[in-house]
Formats: sequence, structure tokens, C-alpha cells
Amino acid sequence: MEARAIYELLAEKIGDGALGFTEGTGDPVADVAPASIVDACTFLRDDERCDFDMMMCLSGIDWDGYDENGKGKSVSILGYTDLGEPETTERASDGDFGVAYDLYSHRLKHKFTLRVRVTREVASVPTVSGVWETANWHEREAWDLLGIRFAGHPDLRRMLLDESWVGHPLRKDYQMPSEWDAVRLSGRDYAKNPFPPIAPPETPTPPAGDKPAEG
Amino acid sequence: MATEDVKATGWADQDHVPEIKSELLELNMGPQHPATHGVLRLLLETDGEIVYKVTPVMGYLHRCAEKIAEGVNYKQWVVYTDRFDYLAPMCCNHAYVTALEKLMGQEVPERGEHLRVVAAELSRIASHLVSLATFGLDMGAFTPLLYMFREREEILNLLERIAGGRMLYNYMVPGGVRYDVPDDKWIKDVLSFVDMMETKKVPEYNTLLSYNKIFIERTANVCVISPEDAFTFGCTGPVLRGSGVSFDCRRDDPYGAYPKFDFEIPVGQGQMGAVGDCWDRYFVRMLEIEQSCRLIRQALETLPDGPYQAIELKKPVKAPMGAVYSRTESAKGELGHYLIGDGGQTAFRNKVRSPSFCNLQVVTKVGVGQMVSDLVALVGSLDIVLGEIDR
Amino acid sequence: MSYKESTTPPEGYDVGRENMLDFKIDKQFEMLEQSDSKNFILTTVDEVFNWAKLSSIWPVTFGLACCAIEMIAAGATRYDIDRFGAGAFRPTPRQADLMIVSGTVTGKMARRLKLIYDQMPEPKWVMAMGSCAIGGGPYFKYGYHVVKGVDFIVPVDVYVPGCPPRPEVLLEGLMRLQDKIRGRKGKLITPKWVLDYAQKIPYRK
Amino acid sequence: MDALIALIQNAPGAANMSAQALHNTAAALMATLMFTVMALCAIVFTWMERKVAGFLQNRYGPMRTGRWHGWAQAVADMLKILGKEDIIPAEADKGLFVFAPILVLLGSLLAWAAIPWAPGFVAADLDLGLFYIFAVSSLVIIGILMAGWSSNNKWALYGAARGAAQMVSYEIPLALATIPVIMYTGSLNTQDIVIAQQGGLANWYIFRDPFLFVAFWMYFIASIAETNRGPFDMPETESELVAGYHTEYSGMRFAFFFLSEYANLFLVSLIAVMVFLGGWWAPLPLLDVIPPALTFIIKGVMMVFFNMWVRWTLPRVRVDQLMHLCWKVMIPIALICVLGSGIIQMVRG
Repeated sequence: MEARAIYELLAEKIGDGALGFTEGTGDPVADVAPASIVDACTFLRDDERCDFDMMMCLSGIDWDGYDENGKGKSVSILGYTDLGEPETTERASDGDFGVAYDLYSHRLKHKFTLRVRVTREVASVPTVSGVWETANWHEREAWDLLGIRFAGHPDLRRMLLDESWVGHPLRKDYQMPSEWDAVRLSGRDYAKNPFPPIAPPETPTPPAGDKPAEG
Repeated sequence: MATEDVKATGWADQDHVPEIKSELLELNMGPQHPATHGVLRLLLETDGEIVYKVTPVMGYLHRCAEKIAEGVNYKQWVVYTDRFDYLAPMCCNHAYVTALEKLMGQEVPERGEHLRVVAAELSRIASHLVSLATFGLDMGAFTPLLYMFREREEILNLLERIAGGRMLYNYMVPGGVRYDVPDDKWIKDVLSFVDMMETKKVPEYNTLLSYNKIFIERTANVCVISPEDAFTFGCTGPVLRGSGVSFDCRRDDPYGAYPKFDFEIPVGQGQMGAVGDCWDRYFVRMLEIEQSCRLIRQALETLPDGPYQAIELKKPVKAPMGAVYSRTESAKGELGHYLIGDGGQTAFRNKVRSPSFCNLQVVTKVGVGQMVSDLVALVGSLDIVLGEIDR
Repeated sequence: MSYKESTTPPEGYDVGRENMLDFKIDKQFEMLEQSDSKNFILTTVDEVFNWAKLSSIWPVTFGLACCAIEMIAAGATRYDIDRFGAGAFRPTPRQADLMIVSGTVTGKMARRLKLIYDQMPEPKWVMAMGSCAIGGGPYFKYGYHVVKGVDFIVPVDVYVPGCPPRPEVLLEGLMRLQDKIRGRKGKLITPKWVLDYAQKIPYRK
Repeated sequence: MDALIALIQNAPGAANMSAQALHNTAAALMATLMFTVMALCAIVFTWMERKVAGFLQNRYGPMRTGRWHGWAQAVADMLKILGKEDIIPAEADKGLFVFAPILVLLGSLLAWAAIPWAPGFVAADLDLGLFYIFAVSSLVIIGILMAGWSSNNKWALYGAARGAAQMVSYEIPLALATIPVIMYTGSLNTQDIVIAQQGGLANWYIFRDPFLFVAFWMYFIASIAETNRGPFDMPETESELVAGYHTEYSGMRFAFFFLSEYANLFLVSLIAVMVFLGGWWAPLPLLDVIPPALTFIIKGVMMVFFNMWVRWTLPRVRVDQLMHLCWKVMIPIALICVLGSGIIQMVRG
């Protein structure tokens, strides 16, 4: 079935919860209100015409600093400097969080994408782990890396990082840690190195147009 | 055994069963453990040999790849895709460039597509060989490991000749592949390797391991994953096909040059026990090696002339604003990329849906009630790669 | 003759970049050769034990990432690390002599790695395999969870560069470790042209 | 022993020794010899194991140590282990932890006393020789259980529990398989058993009757399980229990386990040779020129090679399948062998 037809079925079911349908570059996307995401997912899974028995992917997104004009001027993330120190910024963070759900039906062989948006202050979406088991870990990962809470999740612990980790690294304003749990995470400090680095010779300027090589 | 259990047996004097306190033994398997295929950690709660609860703990190899994707440009990030599934790096390259080209709307020349198929399928064979070998190792058979690594070395040699690297290649670029075929001898060598694989090596492995009585006893009817479980846990790849579901992204959601070729999707038949047991998952991989050989032969025999890159190598790549989810069939299953572009040279967000991550989750359900040895068999048959789970 | 390795060169010792890396062992060995009160029996016993140590370096089965596959490949048919007596991979650190840190060390893994190192009995050696273990490798810039070099956590004897290093390089690293145990400078001295070339590599500021 | 005493008597300066002194000297000599042979066999077989594994796996195995095909590899291993740090975990039960490896080594060492190497050349010529061997070699079980318990490590505990269950169970088919031979010989004396097999291949017990042929294979399978080697290496199962009962052992104490594994391996092979394969008798009259002790050892080494071949080929069985195999398959078959062989003996008179 076409994505638009599925969206119409969905809109019929959840009413005001369906916020719109966009087609353009990339996949067609149905925007759904956070409150009705569980209803929408349950409907899409159970309805005979949709029959989405598998959730392919759940992706959390931090829309902070996204260039809405498509000019590629989005905010650049922070890293370590070449001397291994964390970079810092004064920029204030804003922008919503988003969650994208990519669904697939093995029987009918069609795909569908749902997307929700929540504000940075709320940062909480109802869980769909009761609908598809696989959402359980995907949501834990999104909580871990982006700090999006999933209300009603049975076991919302960090997935990849340790419980004592500070911050959510995939946020655009995340500042790299220099140390965690007494383990040094910043790079080598050349000032204390017994083998001092060779003085840098004159580097030719990189050709314009391409980003210089990183790392 | 708790007091109730003793009573339930009916053997003891019912009135005078002493108060017995029992608790489950917590067992910590990993991160340094020979059977966890890397740095996975499994927290087990066991009663003797029986496992009552499995809690996977990962992140010991969390290398921040998704963060890096937002920092480096599109072409530079191909390097990091190699390091997801380091057993089948070509498949990972293929998945990423497919997603990127879908976002860019970029066409790829025929020759490039064919070379991609050849490289990815060779890589798939290598990955399956390692998977079968380590599964055998988990079952205590050490020798097949070395036999399969012997053939893997041949594949690495072939790929080194075309891509320049021994294990991690950075071979595919947006719009094609990095290098053309080095010479005609390479094509001949690949074809002769494929012939050798089909006629000699796969039967050899079957004799050595697949139809070994002890091996069948260990794996048949062990840790059966039903199709329903597989769907709801999002299992894909040989794990799903081992459960008897005929699904393969190469056929059902075609990409690249795959629609042109003729190949079959092997599924678990339940030859040795129930459908979806460890032996089925193992044997599906063995059959897939043969299908990959078929694909390679077809792709090389119909290799068209012409360019192999659509974009000049030194030219920067820009992707328009928009979001795509693109998926390909990696050696472990469905490898998807959720890619958001903002019109620039760097991805705004790149979420990787890795097959091992989803496949591993099934352990929390299927692993319960099994013996410790069977759990090792289950983890081995899922064929996880920690680089892909933790990213 | 056991000796303590000093971290600073002696006074007046001309430290060029070439011999910087090897001066400690060389100097000690020179002193050993020149000393008049050389105890032949002890030296011989010591040499025998050193020979035993270097001929049977048992690595611990400890794979971290991509490099672990190359480590297995080094133990497999074509490269066969067992030829050097280092093929007996022990699953428990208690019985191992060598820890090959094969791959990226993350923040979460660092503690475990230290624990495994502590569990190994003396004498023990560590080999940092691959650029991630040496200095963070490709994960230097944005790797918030990656330790930029395993030598922040455990002392490293031999660095094996590459991403991942080929099995031949791992074997080379093993032989350099054997040289170190033997207490001698390795036969392979870094050629002059490599050093010259290294000087020319632009250092990014 | 008698042969040794005679040898010492003939030595210069020993003519006027008392009988007791002679006996004591001979016993001390014999014990030293046994220990040396045992240590030697452990060293030779570790090297052989690695070479055989290499041969089966398309590679070389040790090549550098000692120049010629790495012959000194095991020597270097042992020397290195001697120099390793000896760790006793803080939480371990120290007494048991220290005593366990000694007990394991003792168990395999004691059993060597009753092995008949050549006519008259046996350390302890016991009337209950075979019985004695099986009795003392069960000491190993206690040692393994102690090692696993005292380590205070869960993997070690698992390994020890598995090992104890396995070895206790497999003692039964092991002993049952030798009963038909004892019935044939009418004696438990190890020398008598070998002497009864004189006269070429056809007189070896393995070829005496079909039931004995089956009993030999029962013995062989049980002996693999008894020595904890693949496919029955439950107590150490590398891929499941890290290193099993010796997970926490390092240095010399680990070497004791290592030593006893190979000593045991050679021991059960020698018993197989002694009981079923004609002991020191050559298979063909032509080969009688070879000294009997050498024939005995060559046969033993061939059995060891066969054992290694099995180990490096087969996958491992699961622990419940192992028990199933023992109690429901092998013990009934071994009992049938006893019965069938007894009937044949009655019929033959």
C-alpha cells in the first residue's frame, strides 16, 4: 500500500493525533502527536491492511541547531582539540527532540515512517516497547545517547554508557569529557611527554572546497 | 532446591521437610570470556546448569561512531562503517553508500554496482566463514576454525588486490567504487576461488562439522526461535531465515544490482530438529555461502564495461535536506541507516540500525530456561559482532 | 642480572631522537658487558630463564575489536604464531604472560582491562595492538568514550601500529618483545630513511 | 622390581648389602625413575600435542624453540612456569588451595607404581594391581573438587562440580570394561594379565572374543572422559567455563595440573595397552627383537596419538549428554560385555 493511503487510514483512526504527511526528498513521513503514538503503532501493527509486524528502526534526533533552509549551515558539534583538550562553546541550546519510527510489514512488503516531536523541556515520549519488543532496546539507546525519556518503559536504564555517565553524548551541545570514573578520556598531553613532538613545519594550506582531513 | 520443590518430589517425609533456603547464583559472563565473541557481558542467574535470567550488558566497545558521523563529512565516514562489522566490512560500506545515494538521488554506473556486489558477497562469505568457525569453537571443535580461516585468508587476498587493504577497505565511495578491477587475472582468480569453495570446501566443512553426530546433538532442538519471536524482536538475516521465514533485503527490498541476478534464499528446514534451532541457523549460513558464490559468478560473468565512479574522487559530496531510512542485507542481517541531511557535507544525524543489536535482544527471552552450554550455543548461533552492537 | 629501568637518561648522554627509544636497554647491556665483577653462573642461569620466558609467551584470550580478528588470524593457519611458542592462548589471565590489547579501549572497558592486567602473574608484558590502543586512532577527535591510548591505564612494552596491523606486524611485534626480554636491542633498527620521512610528515597544529 | 634388585646386586660394591637395604635402594631408585618418566612424558606430550594439533590443522606448531621443530618448547614452558609469580587469591581457602594440586599429582603418580614395563620390571608387583590403579587414580577427583571449591571462583566451582560428577560416573564403565579380561586371566596382577597375552596378535585380549573388542572401545571412551580431554573436557570447557577448576591457579601449581593431565593421559593409554593390547609383547614374531619396554612405550604413545586425534577433531558434548552416555549407554553395554564374555568363556571351557 502507498504511504499516503496508510496515513489516511491512520488519520481516520487517531484523529487529531495525526499532524501531517510530508513527501519530498527522502522517505515520506507521517507526523504524529506524542500522546497518540502508542495508539497509532498498535493500530498499524494490528490492522489487516497495514500489518506492520516489524519495527525496523527507532531513531532519536536532536533538532538543536538544524539548518531549516537546507544550506548546510547546521551547528557543528564539539570534539577534542588536536592537543586532546575538550572544546567548549558559549552557544545556548534550543530545538526539539524527535523520534522516528520505521516500520515494515513482512506479509504486505510495505514500509512506513512515523515521526514525533517533543520540546526540549519535556523530552518525554510514550514507549512503544509494548507493541514491538525490539523497541525496548532502541528506546534505551535513545535515552542513553540523547536523553529522551520514554514514559512507561519497563527498564529505562542506560544501554551503552555506564549509569554514572554524565550527560547525553549525541546532543548537539554535548561537551566532551576529560575524565570519567578516574579514567582519562582526553588525549595525550604533549607537554608531559618525554618525547617532545617535532616542531611543525610549514603546512601548505588545504585546497578550498573540501573539509580538511580529521583526526 | 527450595522446600516446596523437595515436597513436590514426593520423596521426602512431607511433615518433616527442613526449611531450605536457596537462591540463584549470579554468574558474570564476560566481558573477557572466550565465548562472548568480543566484549559482551552477560549477567546470568543460574540454578546449577539452568539459566533463569539473562541480562546482556554492552557498551564495552562503544566507539561513538554516530557522534563522529555528525562531525566528519560523508566520505570520511565510510572509514568508520568498516569498523562496525569488521568481519564483513564491504557489506557495511555498501549499506552506508546505498543510504547516502538514496538521499542524494545519485545514480551509480553499472560496473560500479557489479563490483560492489562482488566485493560485498566475498565479504559475506568471509563473515559467514568466521561465524561458522567461531560457532564450532563454542561447541568445542577447534580444528574447523583453522580450516575456515584458511579460506578466509584467500578472500582477504582477493579483496586486498582490488581494494588495497587487508581487512578494512574503505572501498566504496558515494557514486561507485574506489578502484577498478586490477586485471583480468583477478576475475579468473575470483571465479576459481568460488568454484573451489562450492565444489570442495563447503562439502569438507559439512563432513567435518555440520553432520558430525556430537555437533548435531549439541545444536539440534536447542534454543528454538519461533517466527513470531523473530518478528517482534526485530531479528533479521540468518537468524530470521533460520526460523523458516524467507526474507532477504536483497530480494524483498532490492538495491544495487541484486534484482538482475538469480539466487535463492535458503531457509531453515528443521532437518535435524525443530525449525529455528541452532543447527538451522548454522546451516542457513552454510547454504548462503553457496548462494553468494552464485551471485559472484553471475556478477563477474556479466561485468559490463564503462565507468565505475559517477562522482570524481576528490570532489566533495553534498546531500540535500531530508531524511531517509535505507536498509541492505549485511552478513548479519538487515543493516539500516537513518540518515538526515541538511544540504551540507556532513550528516546531521546518522542512526545505524545494526542487525546484531536487534538479534541479540532475543537472548533475553530464548536464553531463559536453557543450560549454560546451550546459552553459549545460542550466542554463537546469533553471530553477533560487538563493533556493530555498541557502535 | 635484573635492572631497574630509569626514566631519565644519564647526565651528558647525547640523546638523539634515533637512539632515544632504545638507549635504556643498550646502556644497561653495555654496563653489564663491561663490568669486571661479572658473575658467569648467575648470568648464564639468567640467560636460560630469559630464553624460557621469551620462548613461551602465552597470550591471554582477550579480544576487544577489529584487531582481535587479526590476532586470531595470526594464530591461524597461514601465520601460525605457535611457531614462536606463543600459540597457547590462555582463557584465564592467571596463566598468561602477555596481554595483547587488540582494539579500542573504551572508558567502560578500562577498569576491566586494568583488572585483567592485575590478575596476571609476574613477569607479564603488554602489547598495544592497533592505532586505537596506541593513541585513540580514528576515534581521537570525537571519541567521548574512547581512551586515547592504553598506556594511560597499563604500562605497554611493545606498540604494534596499524589499523588493524597485519598479522605479520603482530609477529614482528612479538619478536621485538622477545628481544626486549632477552635484554638486547632488536636486530632491526629503524632505517634512517624512515626517520627522515617521519620528520617530513606535517604536524597539524 | 626383582629385575632391578638383581641389577643392583650385580653392581660393584653391592655384593654385601642386606636384603632389606637392597629392597630399599631398589624402591628409591624405582620411585625416582617413575617420577622422572612422568615428568618427561608430560614434557614430551605437551610438545607432541602441539605438533599433532598443528599437523591436523594445516600448520606447523612450535618451530623456533630449540631450532629443530621446536623440540625444546615444553622445556621452555616448564622453566617459564617455574619462574612465574605464585598467586593465592585473597578470598581463597588457602590450605585446600595449596594442597589440591599436590593431591592431583599424587593420584596420578601413585598409579604408575603398578605398571608393568617389561617382564619383572614393575615398581610394585601387587596381587591387586589393577584394582590398586583404579583406586588411587580416583584421588584426582578429590583434588579437582578441592581446587574448584577453594578457589572461591564461580567458574572454578562449576568446573569442579562437573568434573567430579563426570569422573565418578566414568570410573564405572572404565572398571567394568576390564572385568572380562580379569575373568580370562583369573588374576588382578598386572604382570599376569600381560603374560596371559603372549603369542602374537591373536592372543591379545582385544581379539579374543567380540565382546572384548567392544569392551576395549568402552574402555577407550571412558578413559578419555576420565582424563578430562576433548570431547569430554567438561571440567575445563574453554568456551563455557573460562578454564574450569584451575581458573585461579597460576605458576607452579597450575603446572601440577598440567603435568598430571598428561601423566594421566599416558597412564590410561598404558593401561589400555596392558589390558587389551598385549602389553610388552610385539604383534609379530618378527618384531621380538625390540626390547619389551620399548614395545610397551611405543604402543602407549600410539594410543596417546589416537587420543589427541580424537580431541582435535570432535566437538564437545554437553554435560547432561555426557551423563546420559555414561549411565544409559556405556554401563549397560559394558555389563553386556561382561555377561557375553563370561558365557563365551564357559562355552570354550
